[in-house]
Amino acid sequence: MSTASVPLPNWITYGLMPFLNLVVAFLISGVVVWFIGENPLEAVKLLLQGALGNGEGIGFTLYYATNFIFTGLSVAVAYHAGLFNIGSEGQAYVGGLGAALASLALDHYVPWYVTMPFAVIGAAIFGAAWALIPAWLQAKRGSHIVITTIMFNFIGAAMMVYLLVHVLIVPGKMAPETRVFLEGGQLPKLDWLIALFGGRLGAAPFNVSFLIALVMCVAVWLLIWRTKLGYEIRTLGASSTAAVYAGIPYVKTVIITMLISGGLAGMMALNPVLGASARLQVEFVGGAGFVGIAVSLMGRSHPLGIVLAAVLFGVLYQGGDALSFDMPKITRDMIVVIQGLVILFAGALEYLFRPAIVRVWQRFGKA
Amino acid sequence: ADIKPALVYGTGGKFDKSFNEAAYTGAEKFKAETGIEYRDFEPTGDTQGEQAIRNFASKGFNPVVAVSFAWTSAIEKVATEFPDTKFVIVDAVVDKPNVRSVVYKEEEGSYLVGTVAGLFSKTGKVGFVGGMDIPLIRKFECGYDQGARAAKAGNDVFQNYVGTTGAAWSDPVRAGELTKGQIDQGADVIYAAAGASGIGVLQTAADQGKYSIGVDSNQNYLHPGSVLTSMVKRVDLAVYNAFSDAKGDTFTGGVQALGIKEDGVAWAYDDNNKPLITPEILAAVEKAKADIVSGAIKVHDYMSDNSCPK
Amino acid sequence: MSPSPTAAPAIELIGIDKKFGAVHANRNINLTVAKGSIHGIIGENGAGKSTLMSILYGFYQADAGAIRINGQDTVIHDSQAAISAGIGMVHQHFMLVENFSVLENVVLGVEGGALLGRGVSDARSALKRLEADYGLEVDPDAIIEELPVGLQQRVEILKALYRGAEILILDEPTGVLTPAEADHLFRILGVLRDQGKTIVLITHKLREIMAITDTVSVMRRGEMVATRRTAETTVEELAELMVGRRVLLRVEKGPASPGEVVLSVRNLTVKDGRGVVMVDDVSFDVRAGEVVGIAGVAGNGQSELLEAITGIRKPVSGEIMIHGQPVAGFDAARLRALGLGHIPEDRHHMGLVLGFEESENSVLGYHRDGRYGRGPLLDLDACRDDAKAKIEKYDIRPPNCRLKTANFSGGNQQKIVVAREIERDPSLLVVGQPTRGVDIGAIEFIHRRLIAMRDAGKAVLLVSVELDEIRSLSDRILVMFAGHVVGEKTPDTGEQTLGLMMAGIAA
Amino acid sequence: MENLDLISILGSTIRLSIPLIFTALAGLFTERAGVFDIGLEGKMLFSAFAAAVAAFMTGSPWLGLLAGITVSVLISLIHGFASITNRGNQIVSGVAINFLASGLTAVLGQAWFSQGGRTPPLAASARFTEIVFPYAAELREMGFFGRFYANVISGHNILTYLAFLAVPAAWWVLYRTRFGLRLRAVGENPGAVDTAGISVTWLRYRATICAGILCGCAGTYLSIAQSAGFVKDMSAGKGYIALAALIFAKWRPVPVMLACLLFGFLDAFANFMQGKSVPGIGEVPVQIFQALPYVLTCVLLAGFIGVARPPKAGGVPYVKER
Ligand SMILES: Nc1ncnc2c1ncn2[C@@H]1O[C@H](COP(=O)(O)OP(=O)(O)OP(=O)(O)O)[C@@H](O)[C@H]1O
Ligand SMILES: Nc1ncnc2c1ncn2[C@@H]1O[C@H](COP(=O)(O)OP(=O)(O)OP(=O)(O)O)[C@@H](O)[C@H]1O
Ligand SMILES: [Mg+2]
Ligand SMILES: [Mg+2]
Repeated sequence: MSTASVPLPNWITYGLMPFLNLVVAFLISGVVVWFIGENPLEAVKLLLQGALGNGEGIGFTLYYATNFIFTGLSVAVAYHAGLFNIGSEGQAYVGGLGAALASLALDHYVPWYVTMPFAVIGAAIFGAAWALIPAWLQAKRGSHIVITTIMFNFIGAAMMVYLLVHVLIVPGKMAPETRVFLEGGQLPKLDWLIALFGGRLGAAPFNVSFLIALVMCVAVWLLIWRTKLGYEIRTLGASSTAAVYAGIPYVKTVIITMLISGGLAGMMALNPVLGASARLQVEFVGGAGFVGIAVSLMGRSHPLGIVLAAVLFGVLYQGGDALSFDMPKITRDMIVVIQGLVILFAGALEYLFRPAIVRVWQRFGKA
Repeated sequence: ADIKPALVYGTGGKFDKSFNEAAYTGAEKFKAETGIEYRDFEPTGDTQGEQAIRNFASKGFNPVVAVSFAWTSAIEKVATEFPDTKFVIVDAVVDKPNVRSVVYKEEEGSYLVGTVAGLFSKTGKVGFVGGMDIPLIRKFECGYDQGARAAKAGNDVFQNYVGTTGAAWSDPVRAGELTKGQIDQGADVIYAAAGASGIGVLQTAADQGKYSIGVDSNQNYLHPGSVLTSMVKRVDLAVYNAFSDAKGDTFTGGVQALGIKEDGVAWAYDDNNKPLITPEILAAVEKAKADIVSGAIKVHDYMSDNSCPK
Repeated sequence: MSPSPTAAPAIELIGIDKKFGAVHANRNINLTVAKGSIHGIIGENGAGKSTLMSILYGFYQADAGAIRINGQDTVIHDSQAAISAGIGMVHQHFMLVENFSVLENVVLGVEGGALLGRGVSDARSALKRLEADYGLEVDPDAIIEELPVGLQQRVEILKALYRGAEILILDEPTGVLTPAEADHLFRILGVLRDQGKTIVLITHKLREIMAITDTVSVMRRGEMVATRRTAETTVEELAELMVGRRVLLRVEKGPASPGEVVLSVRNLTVKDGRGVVMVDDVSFDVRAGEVVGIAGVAGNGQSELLEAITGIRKPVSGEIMIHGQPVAGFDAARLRALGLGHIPEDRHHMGLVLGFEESENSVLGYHRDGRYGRGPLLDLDACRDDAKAKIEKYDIRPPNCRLKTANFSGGNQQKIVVAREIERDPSLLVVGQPTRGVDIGAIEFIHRRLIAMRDAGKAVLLVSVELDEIRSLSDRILVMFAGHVVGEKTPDTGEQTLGLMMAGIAA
Repeated sequence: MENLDLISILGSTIRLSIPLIFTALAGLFTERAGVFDIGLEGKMLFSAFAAAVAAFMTGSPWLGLLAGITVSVLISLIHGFASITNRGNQIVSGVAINFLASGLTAVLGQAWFSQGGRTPPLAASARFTEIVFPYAAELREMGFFGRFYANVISGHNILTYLAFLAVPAAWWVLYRTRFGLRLRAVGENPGAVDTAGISVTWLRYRATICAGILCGCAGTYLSIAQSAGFVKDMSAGKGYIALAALIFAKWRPVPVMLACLLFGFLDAFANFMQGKSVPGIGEVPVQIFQALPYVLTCVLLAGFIGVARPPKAGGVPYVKER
């Protein structure tokens, strides 16, 4: 008998199964560490210490988490509509342009809190714009959005490099990046927030973007579960034929969803560009868009789950940095390995343990 | 004084047979001579450098040497946060009292290897393959260009760059392809100033039976008989000096511009390339060297006006 | 093995049991089919007919039970085993590779060697032979997706015969056929039987059973409830066995009092997804206070007609008017705003989002309405209160509006749809197959509701392939054949006459 | 453009196209069988690493090739396990493989060799080096065709010729063998294959193994034929370009080769055009050439130049029982 359609309680589906998948991913990562000749337990200790051991570590962890919240939300919103947006990476990259232009234009004249709304809107608009063509191609011409968004990641990267190298670069400087924004173009750090818990933020670039990210979580939650548009998005994702039956306009909904998704991805740029380095650099996204896929999968496309998953990945990133510093044999690429394993087990192999769990559940759980 | 020195490499990796490896050599030499341990770190991405530098500083390491211009703004920031720590940045200038900026007159060293190339070439065509297209690498190219043209009237210089982002430092495939293109156009000596991508240039030249010029470290040994010479940039000295100055309490901030006169740049002449270098070439290079030191030859610095006289 | 009177039965199924998760599709089923006979299997939708035959064909694995072929215990663990046991099956949903040629489809799986050359040319001549033997002509080089369904089915039969099938299973073969095509098929089946082949025919059309089978079995809710010799049973008995109690398909209703025209269709032409004209220049009216039924064999354009009227498919030409307003090309949302209610043919794919809570489904299509939240917001409490009221009124079970819709049974799912569409009090209600796969109690309930709508002065357009349903509910009957409305009749018209019209023979 | 330059660009085109051809053919096999494969990039990278390590350790390019293929097949099997056996999301599985490849090769490379994730340079004997055809040197001086023979036809390594052989071979397998017929069928309608008594699972696994072998060749080419060692992230998006080429070619073998050659040509042309200015336009930024394959593919997908109809069952795990 097939076990696939046996219903399981939510705590198993949303709690136990992701947890088991994570455990396996981490066990295999441990094997890799051991294989390299380091002690996995020691590595875990260093990782957790580096990520959560002090205010600065926590600051970095949350800084990375902020990136992943944005991209995770971006992937999730599209996913609710049944669209697989692999393009968050490129949308975030282009979104950086919008954020940077706002700062470059305003930082001389106004304080940060005046710049911020413009930067947020700029980032969102540019990110959304980068999602528009794949969305349109999907909606009107039926081109598979996975493929087009992959293509647009590359096109976006080429465009951004061109702009940074030829247009935005500061004459005479080596690196292809914009000038450093003045204070009016930066997002202030959240030292006070860490101080509230008795920590010291130190140099960690944990900044106001985090709060924007949390606001976006609430906004996405509201959008998906408390608005008519969200209802339409979910209907489209769950059954495109039912959506037609209900008179939900396919083209419009796909495009709006992707614009929102792209806008969220674009806003991710606020964190590194305005919050951390105070300038637009090449490749500043650094794979956060792809991490967003993992975060969204793990978080089951729910903002709360996304925050948790994003923090987990933040811990991995920051802890991985600390780890590679203290165990030079383990380079930072180890994080990428762990990510890959998490995506594999929590995403592609998410049902690996289901049959076994169902059997156990049927025998003992239902009583 | 008791010191805890630390070294942060550029993104090419410690054993890039070139720039970073030179820094490593300097640190190892210091360790061998003094027995003082040092810590080093190989960032694999741009955001990591700053964290590593800050980590070292906050853990009490002093001096902290960062090789690569990529860490310019990182040093700028961290040096402000840790005013009591001594920093060294190589290949860029940071104007802080506790920072020593070591820059090289690469145009002078490149002029020398350009002279070698210009005289050695049978076809009168020589090539240059740069890594990332930035003014610093243009500076190499420009010196090389001047040397090659001065060596023999009518010499032609081709130039290519691997890319415009950090990835350009580690793309030997594209570098090799660009080299092949230059060889197809008739070049028989190609100068690589491309970090780890340069490996591809040297490899391709060797595969094609042509000649190459290495950079930063002495790379003559990589393909003996094919690597004509190397433009040696004494990054090892910068590291070594930083460590020993700190140890001897003689560390000073400010800019050090090292040229041929200061032994900061040179051309490599050793057993590996001895058979290739004719006495005429040897003489011409030594003369050029003397002329540069004496000021009789003024090699134009691309970065002074962002242009190269052609 | 030549057939002899004492020969072992061709098929014996012993204690077959199969569950799909929570659904018990086959319960301890026993079945015997004699060699050289045509055996019919009937049963309502979801009774488990396809499942049983797919187990025989090795497509599914039974959880328990044994299979005996020609008296021999046979383990059928995959379709390969079934094929070597001489079993062939024409599936309800064709198993053809659409962009392959007929020939490629026929040889798939029996290529006769690692390379294609020889096997394919052998197959070509074999096809010629089969064509001659059974009158199954089809161009071997035609691409499947360019063939009409009737020919596609022929390819499926050829596939089975080419594999040397002695036992041929046909799962609802006539659902997609015109009566003429169905007749042709039955003639072929007759020829096959006369040559000693054993045929199992699944259908829910009792008339077909009576016409062609030797024996017949009835399935209900996963169980095999009876087997009869066709000659010794009647349509009435079979119908009763199928649904489990005496069928009372007459609905009490008074005479209609039609008012003004609500829906007016003029010269409507509609193409399906493949670009084939399915509705061709159709015109008719539906008035307030009457039920207009559209009868026809499935696939004669009724679905496309419904889809065009309800805004799911854009018509190619012609006009649709509701209360005199032209609405062709409007989407479903705009049509709803004009007072159109729509109970779709396919509740699983259209009428409901199975993954949603019941309360969410009870506003589907009306979610933009102000009563479910101000402005862009969706008021979940309002939705749930609304759902609870409907659950009460329509006796939807279990009465839990937070339960996932997938967990409701088919009949209750249909009630959710019916409640939603009727409670909005539309002036025009378009209904497709309202009782497909629904139990008898729910059928009566739904039928009464539809009549109540009519009596309240609403216009009702009903499409159903169940002639009985059409005849008992409608005030006027339009018969569709090959995309045309071939005639209008009153509900007391004889089944015979309607059947001929549906076959395109009489007008 | 002079003839000489054209020859040079064409030679470069060939070299740059080879990994694309192998990889796109790999994608052809899996996607034709109904399994989406955006993990091509990762497989190529894994095999490049394995080939370089093995060639370095053993000194034999053939053992390098074997290692490259073995590892790539293993990764393919992981993809198969996730997407065929476990019916997981094929896109997600591909993304995971790409992450794993990029991370694991760098981690192991650095741990084993401490060269910034690179493997040590390989000696010529541990690599696939150029094969010079008879009379190439003589013909080189004999006009355009001589040069074409010497620089474009001759002078490549064995894997290059293998790639060009793989194209008709793939065509032949797909259209002239039983395996190919079944493979194409399973990508369109797995039910048809299943009811014909053929195991959908095993068939799809075999398709992914084919892809593994081809990706293994691609990776091996990168690290021990085109270059003399592995470099971190050396696949540099070629897997995605190959995917684009596959779509551009509408999942057909010979057009796949042509699309790969086109994209290779764009790359070679971009290298050639570097620093040269086009009359009337000025210097064309290399980024234009870099983006062009992706732009072209999107234009194709938009249906402006023909329609790319993907295999119907592509991306959908075969579910018989819910
Ligand atoms: N692959 C499957 N996975 C899960 N459930 C299934 C599957 N196939 C059928 N079922 C369920 O098993 C039951 C019997 O289905 P089956 O298709 O055998 O019915 P049927 O008698 O052929 O009906 P119909 O007349 O509609 O074809 C139904 O409840 C159906 O939903
Ligand atoms: N897809 C599904 N997912 C989960 N549970 C299901 C699914 N389909 C059916 N069920 C469960 O199986 C039970 C039987 O469903 P089924 O549709 O066969 O009911 P039924 O006996 O035909 O009822 P009705 O007469 O109302 O149609 C349902 O009550 C439901 O709980
Ligand atoms: Mg059925
Ligand atoms: Mg039912």
